[in-house]
Amino acid sequence: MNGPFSLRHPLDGAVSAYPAVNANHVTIYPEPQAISVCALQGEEAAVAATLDALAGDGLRRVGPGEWLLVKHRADSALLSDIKAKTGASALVTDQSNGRVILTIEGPDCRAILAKIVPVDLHPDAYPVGHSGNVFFAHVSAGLARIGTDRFEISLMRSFALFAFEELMEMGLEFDLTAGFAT
Amino acid sequence: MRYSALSILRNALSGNRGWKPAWREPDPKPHYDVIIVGGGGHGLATAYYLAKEYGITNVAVLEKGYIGSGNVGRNTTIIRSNYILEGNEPFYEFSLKLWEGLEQDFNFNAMVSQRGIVNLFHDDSGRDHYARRGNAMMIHGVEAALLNREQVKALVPYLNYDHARFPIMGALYQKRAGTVRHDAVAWGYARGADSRGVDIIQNCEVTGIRRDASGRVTGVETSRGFIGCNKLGLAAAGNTSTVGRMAGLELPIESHVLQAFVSEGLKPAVHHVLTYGGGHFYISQSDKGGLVFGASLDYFPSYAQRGNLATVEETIEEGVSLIPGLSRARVLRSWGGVMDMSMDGSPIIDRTPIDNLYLNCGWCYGGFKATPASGFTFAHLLAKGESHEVSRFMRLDRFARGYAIDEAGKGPQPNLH
Amino acid sequence: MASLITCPHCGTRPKEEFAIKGDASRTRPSPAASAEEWQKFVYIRDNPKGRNIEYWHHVLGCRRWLVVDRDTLTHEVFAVTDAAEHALGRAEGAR
Amino acid sequence: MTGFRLTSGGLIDRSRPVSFSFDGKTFKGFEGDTLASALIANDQLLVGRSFKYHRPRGVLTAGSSEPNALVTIGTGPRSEPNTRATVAELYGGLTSRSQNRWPSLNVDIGSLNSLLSPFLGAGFYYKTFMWPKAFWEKVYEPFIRMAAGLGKLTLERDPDRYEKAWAHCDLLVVGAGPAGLAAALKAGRAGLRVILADEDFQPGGSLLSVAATIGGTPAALYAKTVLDELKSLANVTLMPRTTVFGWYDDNVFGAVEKVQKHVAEPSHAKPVERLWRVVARHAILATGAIERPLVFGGNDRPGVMTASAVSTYLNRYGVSPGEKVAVFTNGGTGYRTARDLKAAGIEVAAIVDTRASATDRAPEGVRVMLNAAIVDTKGGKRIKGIVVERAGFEEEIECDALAVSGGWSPVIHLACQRGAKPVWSDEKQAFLAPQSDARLTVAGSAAGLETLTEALADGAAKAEAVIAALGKTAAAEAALAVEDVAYSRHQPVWYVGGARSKAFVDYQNDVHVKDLALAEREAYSSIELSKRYTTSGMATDQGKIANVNATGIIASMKGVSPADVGTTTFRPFYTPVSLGTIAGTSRDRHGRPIRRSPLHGWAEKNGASFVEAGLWYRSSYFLKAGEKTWREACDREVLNVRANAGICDVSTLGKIEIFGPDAAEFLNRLYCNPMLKLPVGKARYGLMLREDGMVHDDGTLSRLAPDHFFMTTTTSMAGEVLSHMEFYHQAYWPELKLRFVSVSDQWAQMSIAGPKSRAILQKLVDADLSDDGFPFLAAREVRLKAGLSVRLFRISFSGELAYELAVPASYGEAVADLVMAEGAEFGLQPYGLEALNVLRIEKGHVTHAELNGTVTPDDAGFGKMMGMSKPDFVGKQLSSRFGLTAADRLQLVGLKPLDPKNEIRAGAHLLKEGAEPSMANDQGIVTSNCFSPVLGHPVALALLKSGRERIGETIIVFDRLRGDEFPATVCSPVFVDPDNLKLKGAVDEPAAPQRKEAAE
Repeated sequence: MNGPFSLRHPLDGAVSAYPAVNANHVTIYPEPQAISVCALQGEEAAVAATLDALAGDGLRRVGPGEWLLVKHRADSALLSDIKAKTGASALVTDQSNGRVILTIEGPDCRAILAKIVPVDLHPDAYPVGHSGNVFFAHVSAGLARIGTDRFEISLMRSFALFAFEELMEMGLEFDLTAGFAT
Repeated sequence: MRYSALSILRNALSGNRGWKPAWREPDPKPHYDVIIVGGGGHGLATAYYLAKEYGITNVAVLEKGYIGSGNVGRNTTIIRSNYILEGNEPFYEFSLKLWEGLEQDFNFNAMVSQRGIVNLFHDDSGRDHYARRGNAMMIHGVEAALLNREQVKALVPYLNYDHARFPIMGALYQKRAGTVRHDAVAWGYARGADSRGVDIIQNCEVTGIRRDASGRVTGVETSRGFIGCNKLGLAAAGNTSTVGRMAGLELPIESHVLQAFVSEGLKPAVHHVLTYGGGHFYISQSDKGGLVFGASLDYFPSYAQRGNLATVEETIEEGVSLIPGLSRARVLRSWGGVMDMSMDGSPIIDRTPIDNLYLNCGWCYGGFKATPASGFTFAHLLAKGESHEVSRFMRLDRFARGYAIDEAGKGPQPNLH
Repeated sequence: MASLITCPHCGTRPKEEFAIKGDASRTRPSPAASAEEWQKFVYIRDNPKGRNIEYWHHVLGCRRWLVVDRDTLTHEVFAVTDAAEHALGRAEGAR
Repeated sequence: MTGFRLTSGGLIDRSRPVSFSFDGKTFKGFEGDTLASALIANDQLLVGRSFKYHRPRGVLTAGSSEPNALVTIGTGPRSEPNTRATVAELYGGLTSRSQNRWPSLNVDIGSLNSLLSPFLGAGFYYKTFMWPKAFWEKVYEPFIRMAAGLGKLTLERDPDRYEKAWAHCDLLVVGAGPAGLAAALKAGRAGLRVILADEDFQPGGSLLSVAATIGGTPAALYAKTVLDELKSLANVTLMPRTTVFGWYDDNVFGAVEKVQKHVAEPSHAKPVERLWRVVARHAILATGAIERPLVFGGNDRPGVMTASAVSTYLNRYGVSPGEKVAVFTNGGTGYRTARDLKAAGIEVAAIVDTRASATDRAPEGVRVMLNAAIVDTKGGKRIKGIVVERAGFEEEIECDALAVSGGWSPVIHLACQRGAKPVWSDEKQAFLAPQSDARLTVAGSAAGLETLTEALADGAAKAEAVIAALGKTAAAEAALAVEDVAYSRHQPVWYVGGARSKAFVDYQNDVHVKDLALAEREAYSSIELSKRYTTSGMATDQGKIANVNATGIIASMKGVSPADVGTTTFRPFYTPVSLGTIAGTSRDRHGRPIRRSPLHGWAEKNGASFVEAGLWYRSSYFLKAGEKTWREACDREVLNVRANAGICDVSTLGKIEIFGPDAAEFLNRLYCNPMLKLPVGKARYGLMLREDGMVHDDGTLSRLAPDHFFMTTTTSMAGEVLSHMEFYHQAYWPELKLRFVSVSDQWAQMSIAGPKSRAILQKLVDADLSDDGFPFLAAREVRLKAGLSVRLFRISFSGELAYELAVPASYGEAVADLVMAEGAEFGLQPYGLEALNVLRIEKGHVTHAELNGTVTPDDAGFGKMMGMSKPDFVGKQLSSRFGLTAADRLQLVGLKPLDPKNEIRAGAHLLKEGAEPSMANDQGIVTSNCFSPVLGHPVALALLKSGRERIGETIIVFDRLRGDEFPATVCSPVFVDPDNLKLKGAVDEPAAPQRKEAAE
């Protein structure tokens, strides 16, 4: 699709310090799909319905009438599909290159995130399926709880290495490791 | 009673029982030539200069709490005259000159310490900005120096030269800048004004401004009754809008909280006033040993005299970024002052559209260093009815006319100045 | 309130996520309004010691502008509304 | 030997001895000791020197209110000045030093100050050191500074790590004493999310030091039982070693946890300290009470301690400060200490009680002196005896330690940090915290309760109220029986009369009673003025020991109640917090977030030097072999762009997509120039103003479809422009139907500029790039032949034929590599920010160096671009103010030095020839400058008064700051290709965008 061009990931090289996969682990998705959808005023409900049908469990809330669809593997058909189905009712932009998608999982992932994120991540306050943009090591990031002990983080590409380094430092005491998904 | 080495000696030998009150605690008279609202640094300085320079002694300073209970008792004590614009630089230089002779003038040691200010820059645009500032100072005849990295290193060797997020490139240096023992400024002016006949009336809150049929101000209602006056000067800092509203004034002022901090007492370590160009952090060390520092506003309008933990963190993050060796020092106390932030970051010393009502406000977070000049020029305005040479740009109508004095170029959003 | 703001879209969030613009009590005048009205809109602030409405931007969250109804002395927050809703409501009220 | 370790008892672990050092001497202690208890056990009662008079001082307390026992712990970069020995957990290898003494603790020259004390009363320095004037900074101040201060900060880089974290709970309980434990247990059993924080390394509070039983169990054991149960509850978090230092708005608390302060070599995997921000729905302060010393002559002699401290050292640490201990009290708890002493087998020299009668029971055989007072103490660097006065008779009593009890001050600091004023209770003889917020209550002795029974019940009751408020139910439980001796209340004695020597109020700052009297006499009579004049309460303990006594003394002097005097203001921090903890990881390179361009790796492998630009690292220049300075690289890069072509990373520009039927209308209102009729497939330069008429930002707008736009902003204003757009859309024009979103991170963007740029791109792009096929200002999606959809814009910042190519960020590096490969035959080279800046200055293009927030469009030469016929745009209305249209405004011009050797530098000012330097004569400023390799001499852009009328004038560049003053010629800001021939290629194209007049 994109010819002979090789991909450059902003966390290339940042994971070499973590050869193992420990109980607390960060998985980075090398080629995710991230699509921003902003519904025009009055179209929010219709767009939401369309997205619900298309996005499966990858629909992340951003703000009123605004979502980020996240897939851990590239799915470029999804972009054209959404564009076709929302038509003139929403601004749909590809952010697959602009976002770095990773997940953190393990028994201590909440304790680690408590050092990065100010939001209460107790399951009663932030249950599985919940998502939103949060303060994340001084920058904004999307945070979705995708399992009891598993969170998905979407970082702005330009800040990704900085935020990743902060995350890994906070994981030191819990032997946090990281690697690309294969 | 004049303070001197002899008076100390004499009193020491008599068990220090001979000292007289530094000021009287008079009851208000029914009428004064001039009433100043606000017994902070600016109000007390105004009264002092009215009496001393303009011979107007039938003056009252009304203070709702105790004197010096506002920002003069709650700041980071820095004095300097390193401004860019014609509306500011001559004023602050006038102020610095007054600081230089102040203690002998009012016979009170306020510990004016001209230890120099080092304004660090970290990139080309920062350097250009400070060069502009330094040249503005020099064009006005004020000494300034642009230091390169090596010169800064020689002067202040303990900064973060090796691991900084924003590398230190150099600094603008004003040697005559420094610090002053802030409370003593209020006390020195109060004592000096009192000895010249000014009534300093504490615990006297202004609750209303009385105007006659023609709209002229004739006096103030207070918690201690009505007090008449010929002229009313407001020097109420963060409370300016509240007092101004009593006379129907609509003002280009927003009140914000600025936090400041002091560390535990430490042996001398920081010998200058330092400002960080990669943020807003500034620091000096008091003669008593406390590191005194601060940074940005909390950004939300507030009258609460207390701040927020996030701002505490930002301030100290900047501090440790600039001076890694602060990491193991401990912060002892933080406090918040209410800043009268103006719409261009510069003050207002002017008449108002209301007869007999005069205004001194908009000091943002530069009010302390301005204290002598503010008092002097406000006294001039009150005495002569016209602006002093160095405060002639600090007009209330400058916004409507399009003559903002905007050093930072941030426009009409007070919390950005 | 200065530590936490309850965003109508995101829930309770710390101050760190917000940028604050200030006074929200004045509406932007019509282009035909007088010069004086425009100058007041841009430069004059009520600056009350007490209840005040302000624009806060949830800049690290949903990026919505909010109108925060709060007390400048106690820092108590009474209400937080989306700025667009506030503007539309205000336009509605003016009609 | 007097201070010593008891043969048994205490909660220390006698099986784990540890060795430590103080002032170079090695001592032994046990795990469970504090540094203070271990020093006392080794009879090291002299631990410090006071601030002003350098008087010898010993341990006064057993907790965080300690004013005297401040030492420096650790060495080198780990040395921590002013550490309270009374809360420093002992560990093997701990090294400590005394402070503020020279040459040694025993022999301190500074103590001569004591002899001068009549001259050094409160505020003496305000009255002297003024003559001669120059002496203050040269002589007096350096001397005072050296004498002042306590410990020494090494200013070395801290080798340890710090972290910060957030915690959330239903209930935060501060203090794990009897009330706190009861509250936490009640709430924990009811299922609340509870955090129990305690500053001590061993939770339990006073339970660890009292000889009482609860439910038949010794108090300390009872504490352990409760803690064990709390540990077993998943919904309860215990946080020992955690001091809650601040109560902030919305029930957010700041706390600091000592994670590795009790180890000699901290592990790198953990922080040494951690800052917690605790967001609590409710909080209970069970912070206990501090015992006040009595204020009497000689009350600062080492060996004088609060009575509760003596009890704590005996019962918790198994340490006695002396073999023969006297007690001085005005209330019942002094008797408790006498009993504790007796129980430990220590001789009680006497109980000196100021009251006329007492119901309290003295231990058998102990002499009680009622209606008596201590007027002096004997001894040098430690107490040897007391002088007791009773009914006009004096008696000297031998002792080697003195336990003093002056009453109790509830710890209400946190509850009063947000403006609430403490309320005086005549009944309790104490200041209490008012209820100022429903989400915070005070329990136990912090609320003024005096007995263990009351404290336990109060903690549970306060927790029950919280449980009910949260809609849960607490299990009913019977209260446990407490066996404790009852003690009578203290009768206030603020100042013990007849003092023979100084009676200290604030120990550390050496404020004694006469200082307070002097302040009163000199009209510093408000408590706040008195504090500021005398420095009472301003030491590192922030008045925990001094303040209530000072209030009482001032009240007595005035003849009023302490209620009328009040207190000074309580503010954070409850106890001092290290700056390192509050900074956390935000220091050094992580002092601020770092942004990296998607082309960062490309630039790196091409040899870029990077420069900080806001949060970004941008490529500044690309040194080639043989080049030594940035200027050499920059000149080459510029010339190569002008002659061949260059490629530059401009990914940092802000990029925003705007979509919707009202998008054009919205943008037309935001920009000062008209945008409604921008054709599809075209880009236009635009200026946004602030409402005050000053330029906010400039950039380009491209129309991708009738209802779809793509905007670029400057790098530095990217975030602010997005916020500005959101603000106007949401706050003012919500009826406009459109949405927009930042795509800044999605696209890598590169500028390919120079006469050969078209030829290079034509090799890559599957579209006709001729002037017909892709004219100047064309903007549209194209395909790379290698197979990738990209966006191409024919826009130019350099004045050359130029393009900006935007590609999905992940492919940026690969595409840039390809462009480099294909461009090699045309001489394509990378260029950086330095060259970019030279290119734009040569062409007279402005950046935020010129658009500095005080510049109007007209000042910058864009006056005619403004769409004044538009009904409205941001900034229109205020643009017509007199001051914004005055003829003498600063206007953009170019400058060339008369002597080409003179470098005109940004930041210089401008003066008329022959004019004296003065603010009134200031003609303007130089905003940007460079050496123009094309022209071969320096050039500059400037803002000059009425500048456009003054082209050709000779003006003086005033740069005295850098030793320069020389003449220059005012010229057009466009130094290179004023007719835009290069920009247009060979064909007749419209004028450069920023010079283009509003054509609509």
